[in-house]
Amino acid sequence: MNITNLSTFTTDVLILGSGGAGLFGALHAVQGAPDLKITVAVKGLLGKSGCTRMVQGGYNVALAEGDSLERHFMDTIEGGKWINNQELSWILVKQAQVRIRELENELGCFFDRNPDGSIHQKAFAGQTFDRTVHKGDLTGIEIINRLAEQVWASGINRLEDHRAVALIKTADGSAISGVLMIDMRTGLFLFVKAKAVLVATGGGPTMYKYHTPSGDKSCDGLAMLLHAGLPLRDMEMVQFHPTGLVAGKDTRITGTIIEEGLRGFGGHLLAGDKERFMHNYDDREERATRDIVSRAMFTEMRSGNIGANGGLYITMKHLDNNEVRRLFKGMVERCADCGFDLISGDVEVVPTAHYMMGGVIFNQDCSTDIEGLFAAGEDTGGVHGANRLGGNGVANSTVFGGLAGDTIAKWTPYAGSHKDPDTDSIEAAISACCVPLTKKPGILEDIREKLHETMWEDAGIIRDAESLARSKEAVKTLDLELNEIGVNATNLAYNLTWHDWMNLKNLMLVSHAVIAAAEAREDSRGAHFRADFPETRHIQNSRFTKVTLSGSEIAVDTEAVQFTRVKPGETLLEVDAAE
Amino acid sequence: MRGSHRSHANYWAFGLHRISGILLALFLPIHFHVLYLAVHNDSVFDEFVYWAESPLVKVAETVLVVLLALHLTGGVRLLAIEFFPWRDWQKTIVAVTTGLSLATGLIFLLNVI
Amino acid sequence: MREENLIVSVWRGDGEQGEYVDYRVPREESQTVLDVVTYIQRKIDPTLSYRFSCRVGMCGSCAMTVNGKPRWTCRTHVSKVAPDGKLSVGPLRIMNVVKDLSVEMSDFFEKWVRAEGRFHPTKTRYDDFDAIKPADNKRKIASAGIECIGCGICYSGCDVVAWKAEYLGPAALNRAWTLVNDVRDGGQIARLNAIAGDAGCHACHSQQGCVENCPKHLNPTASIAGLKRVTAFAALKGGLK
Amino acid sequence: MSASKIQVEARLWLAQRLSAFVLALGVIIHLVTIVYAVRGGLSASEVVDRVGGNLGWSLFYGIFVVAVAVHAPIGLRAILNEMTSLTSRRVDLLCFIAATFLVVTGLRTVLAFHHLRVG
Ligand SMILES: Cc1cc2nc3c(=O)[nH]c(=O)nc-3n(C[C@H](O)[C@H](O)[C@H](O)COP(=O)(O)OP(=O)(O)OC[C@H]3O[C@@H](n4cnc5c(N)ncnc54)[C@H](O)[C@@H]3O)c2cc1C
Ligand code: HEM
Ligand code: SF4
Ligand code: F3S
Ligand code: FES
Repeated sequence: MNITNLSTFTTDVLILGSGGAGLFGALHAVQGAPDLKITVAVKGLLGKSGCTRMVQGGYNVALAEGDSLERHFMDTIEGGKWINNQELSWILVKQAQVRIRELENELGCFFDRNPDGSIHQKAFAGQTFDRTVHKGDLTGIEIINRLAEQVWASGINRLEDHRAVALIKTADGSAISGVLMIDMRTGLFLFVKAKAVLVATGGGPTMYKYHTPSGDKSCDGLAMLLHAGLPLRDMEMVQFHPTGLVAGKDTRITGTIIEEGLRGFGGHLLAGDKERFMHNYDDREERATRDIVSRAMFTEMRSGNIGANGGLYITMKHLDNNEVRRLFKGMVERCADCGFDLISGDVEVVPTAHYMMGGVIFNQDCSTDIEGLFAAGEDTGGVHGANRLGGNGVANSTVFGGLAGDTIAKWTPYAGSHKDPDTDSIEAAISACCVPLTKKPGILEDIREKLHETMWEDAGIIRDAESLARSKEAVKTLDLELNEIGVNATNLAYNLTWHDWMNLKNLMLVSHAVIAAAEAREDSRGAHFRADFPETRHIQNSRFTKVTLSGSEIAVDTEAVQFTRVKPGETLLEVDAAE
Repeated sequence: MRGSHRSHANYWAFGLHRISGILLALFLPIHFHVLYLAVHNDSVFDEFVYWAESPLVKVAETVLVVLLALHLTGGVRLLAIEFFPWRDWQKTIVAVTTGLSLATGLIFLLNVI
Repeated sequence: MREENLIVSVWRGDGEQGEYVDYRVPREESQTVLDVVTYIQRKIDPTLSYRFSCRVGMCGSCAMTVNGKPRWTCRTHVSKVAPDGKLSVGPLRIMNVVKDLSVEMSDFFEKWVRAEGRFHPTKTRYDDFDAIKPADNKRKIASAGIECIGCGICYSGCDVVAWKAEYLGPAALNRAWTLVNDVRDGGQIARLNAIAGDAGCHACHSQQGCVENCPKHLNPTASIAGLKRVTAFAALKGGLK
Repeated sequence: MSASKIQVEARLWLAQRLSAFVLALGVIIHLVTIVYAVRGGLSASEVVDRVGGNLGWSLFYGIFVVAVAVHAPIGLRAILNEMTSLTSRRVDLLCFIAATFLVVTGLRTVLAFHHLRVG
């Protein structure tokens, strides 16, 4: 590829991704600096891709009487097993109070109310207070629709069906110059030159056999950030949701979520022999926390006591059918559309990879170590520590997306002129993408399945030194195999298979990061469970992992957590008599 | 299960309403004109009525009555959608309006024969 | 699992040129139309293009014309639409085709904006929430139409949209109606002006393809009827610009 | 000052619906009477006997004619705009002509009937 005829698009601000983080970033940037030219680039259609849209449960925020910032904060830190960056967690809980009102009052979200008209907040696992604001069980649709409408109307430029492939720095490597992209509709490369770039592509652990995130998510942002030389923290922390649907590998429905509320309501988990098993693992049985239930299920599956498609079952049939139908209407319909009977049948389920707590290390104003490069949302690490509370995910993306927009609006007007890119890295990035185009076309299925299998078996819910070493080797081999598989290059316009190839490439890199971080953490905490180190160790001296890419090698390091607001064993809450 | 975005009762009802509307709009001026002539000249009118005795014309007339009835009932259905609270039994309404229109045609036919 | 094949005709080409091509896809127990399309791309012809994202009926990206009707493919079970084992899959009508089954939706969303399908705030992030009772009539009306996923199925199934390029269409108008009933909104007059007239609600002939096909069981026909009344009476009083 | 386009469109829509309400009543009465009238054959003198010179019937049909002249052309206008490539100005002109034609032929007939007995 000759980069002299590479087309260029120039903008002041480039935002990658249109989830909660990307869209809030764009809106706040426009509000703070209306004269800037702002562009949102997204791998699918604006507002229609990504996971924020898929949020069901809702949005955590301390609003009600009796709840407090301190309480929300302590729940977040305790859920995160003390490795959170406490300053970031504090910003999360504090700004969530502003952001939720912005969503309702300025963007027009219409959250559910109590009969007296006040805002309704429901219970979500792992929290000491009912603080989850929601719109039925489709909160994400409400949030993203309202955000997207405002963005469409605000004159922000859209580059839809545009995939970011590399963050391009200046020749001296100190600042961002722009982003290399592929216009998916034509298959042509495009260099988007920008003073400020916000990475908000939303992580997404789709390297696991069973996963919940949307199809466009393949850790692109994390891979690009690694390539740009930035460190990722807490990458071993991958959250699994206990109940994902499973119906075989040939259906896309496999992995998608069956609501947690079903277990809360009294749903039973059954093993392959249709017997309950949770009592063997936890006194709370099916109502134990996500990580415990997931681990129990995984153990049960390993013992071979499995159903038709290799999973276990959830059943509601012993409960009041009408109530189940009324309370879980959406779930019942979704199952029915896909051929499952949630009311009187047994629906096959597995734990499913849901969220990455890990991500790029970033500052409180969402800047990073590269001048002009900002990050927010699921691509970032530190806010949630070792485990994310249900309801803190969308709070994270909207809070920090907005803050990133504020920072960018203040920073960009004084950033001087656009900086020239390092053309060598553009060329290198282009050739990396084009690797498969000159090779003999093949089928990617095998490699994808092997990657899924390896990560699931050896670097998933339960790991140990041996399994991690195995997965490391396996991923390395698969990566080499992938390099040899070609893609039919006769027409690169909307060539999904080419993008699948690049998705796999990024997933391999980030899988390496997960494995390396998991090897480095020799204790069990939150979402990370080492069979060879089942205890949580050294809480008082907690450290977090840091993965970097040097050349083509992943390096891992750890760093001490700063307990800037509260130390393990202490609390910010007034210790009151009750409870 | 093949079909198109049009294969549902309410679309057919729309189609019928449109066709009946057009035909009525074409017929009405003729109707006015014939009546006008008749006032000035009884014989013209009787001639016309005589001509109208032919079975073919009877059938045509019946069709016209059905069209009018269809457009009437369909129109009332539309007005109900637009001006009254929504009812969930739209397809039933379409069936009832069509039935009523055909019945009107039948009564007319029985009368003229 | 049954040892049967589905015969699937898939549109290959862009908006102007192309043809339906037949593929044989093994029939599976749990199989959606999206799965069939995916199977073809992954295992038979890797050059097939289509759009999807969430795969569970939340994003509205995967709508296609299935056996003649617009549908969300990720939640359309094959057994429901192809009991005879035959399936035809094309892009949504009316929208511009990017390639094969994927379409461009910018007209659809531009009309959404043109219909003032967005909230005009009267308060800020530093004010408290409005107390709105769930039992309030207007709140109920707004709630009834709010869960639109923007899939464009209604739009693609409406002949008025096909006949009148400038018609705003059912989804945009449905959204406008939820806002007309949103007591917090401060942009009502502009909105009524935006949605009245022959490119707006008054162009709708209650064909009801929208209600018929909306996968979310929303009712744009009823929403548009509401808009017609409100705007016509506003026009009568000279309330429109 | 002339009203804006959307103002006109919205009012036309309303005019068509209001005239439809009137026609609905009118057509029901008309249908009942014709079904009743055609019983045992129809002749000019019968019609004239019934309708001619009767102020009530004349008013009724007068209103009917006006309502039709409002209703039908607005309906045709939509159809022509949607299904033909005529410019909207042409369509408006055609429909205006149609409306005038309907009023003229219709009222002429009603008046003729009215004057039969009176005159
Ligand atoms: C099924 C499900 C349910 C959930 N429920 C909840 C819940 O109830 N409560 C909660 O708090 N959290 C929940 N979460 C988590 C929550 O969705 C995420 O934490 C959050 O939405 C992430 O937001 P984001 O903006 O960072 O990323 P996303 O919303 O995922 O957006 C990422 C965007 O980046 C784009 N993108 C990706 N790669 C590229 C590229 N290479 N180039 C250009 N664009 C790219 C994508 O297309 C997308 O637009 C749920 C997640 C899932 C999957
Ligand atoms: C019986 C009483 C009548 C009622 C209740 C009635 C009602 C309606 C309504 C509600 C419409 C609007 C349809 C739409 O645009 O969605 C309509 C359209 C129409 N009407 Fe009538 N109408 C009546 C009589 C007539 C008569 C007598 C004529 C002919 C002279 C006529 C001709 C038309 C035409 C041409 C249309 C346009 C159809 C279309 O847009 O598809 N109507 N009518
Ligand atoms: S109204 Fe229904 S069919 Fe139309 S875009 Fe919304 S969800 Fe889709
Ligand atoms: S299909 Fe179209 S005509 Fe009206 S009722 Fe729905 S918008
Ligand atoms: S893929 Fe999201 S609705 Fe079908």
